[in-house]
Amino acid sequence: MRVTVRLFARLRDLAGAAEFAREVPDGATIETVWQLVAAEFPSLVAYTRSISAARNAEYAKPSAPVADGDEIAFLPPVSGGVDDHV
Amino acid sequence: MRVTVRLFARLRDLAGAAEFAREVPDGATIETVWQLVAAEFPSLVAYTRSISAARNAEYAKPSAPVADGDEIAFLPPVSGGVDDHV
Amino acid sequence: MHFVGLVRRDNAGRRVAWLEYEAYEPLALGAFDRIAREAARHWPAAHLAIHHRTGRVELGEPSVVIAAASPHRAEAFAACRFAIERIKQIAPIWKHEFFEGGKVWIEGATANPDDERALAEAVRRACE
Amino acid sequence: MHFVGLVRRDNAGRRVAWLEYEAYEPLALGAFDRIAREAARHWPAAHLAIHHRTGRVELGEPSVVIAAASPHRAEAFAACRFAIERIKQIAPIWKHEFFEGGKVWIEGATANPDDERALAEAVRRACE
Repeated sequence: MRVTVRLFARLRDLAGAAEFAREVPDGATIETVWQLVAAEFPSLVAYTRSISAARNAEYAKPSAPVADGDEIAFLPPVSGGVDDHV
Repeated sequence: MRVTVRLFARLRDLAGAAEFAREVPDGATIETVWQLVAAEFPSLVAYTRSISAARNAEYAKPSAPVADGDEIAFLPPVSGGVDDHV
Repeated sequence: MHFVGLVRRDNAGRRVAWLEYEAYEPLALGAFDRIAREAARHWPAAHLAIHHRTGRVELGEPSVVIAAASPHRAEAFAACRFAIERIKQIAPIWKHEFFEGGKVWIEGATANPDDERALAEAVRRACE
Repeated sequence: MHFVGLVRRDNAGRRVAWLEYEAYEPLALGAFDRIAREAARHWPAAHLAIHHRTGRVELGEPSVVIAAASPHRAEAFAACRFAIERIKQIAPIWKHEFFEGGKVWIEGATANPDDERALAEAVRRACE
């Protein structure tokens, strides 16, 4: 099956790609997709423990299954809001 | 000596006067002035324990001396700001 | 950040028609300065601006506005909350409530800027 | 009440030139809804509105605005403070800082809306 992968912020800069489609095996989970992406873009490996993921624009756990046509997003640690001086 | 007395909010309504000049004895304090005012307007007596006072637009204690020409204000309990539901 | 206090329709079971605020203006402005200085002792980076309406204020209109600016959000929140608590304690401003069938002066705290317990309570509510 | 976060000139010893915020927009809007629902569980009378800029934001401009309305000021303050803490925890928004001589992505928390400890910390900071 085929999913759309989206990368944000520094993940996108490191990979040099914001969005691309990839073939993933049946039974794949979010984690499977990440492993495929990290294998293709080794500079992302360091983020394995700090990313969040979303499936079709909802937060999803690594163990969540993915389906054909899903949009799977990987998110580096977030920094919205105001400066973190306190 | 002569001072100007000012009354606010419900004190003014009860006395029916916002501002008036009165003769007070030498050595008078804020408290002396209040006693004269309360004697003149007995409906104010109930406020004796809950008023605040100011001398020339600065908060002043009952024991503060007053001088000729002073503006002495008596203030019922305040209620500015927002409603006190919390 | 800003705090805006709006006039409410319901108070103590009465349906409010409008309010009239009265102030002893020079003393009120002095009290606002005092509150800003007190806040600066606790939250030195925070700057406060305080404005209070006088005269008739309609339902839903703002009666009081406080602006607090600080590089650190915790200080802005604390200084702003402190200011509204302290205004209620020591600002010589009185609310005359007009409701269906009558009117009443709302009386809260006896203003005493030297009351250390009241000051401490305002600091506590400000959530340092 | 309103909280407005402004872009600061100084951050971590760097002189900031401007910021660029990037968001995963549908997920960010979902996170704002979630934050409002979480706040409603703790402070039912408070209503929240949250807005965050994306793209380039200049020094001194607002990056985030939160409005909290409540009949009780304590709830408005708490819900507003909760919202800013929670935005920093779970909103999929990233700050790209451009400074003299370079640029850097600011990375804070790993977003995990199910992290109960983070949620509890945001509630604690909100000063009930």
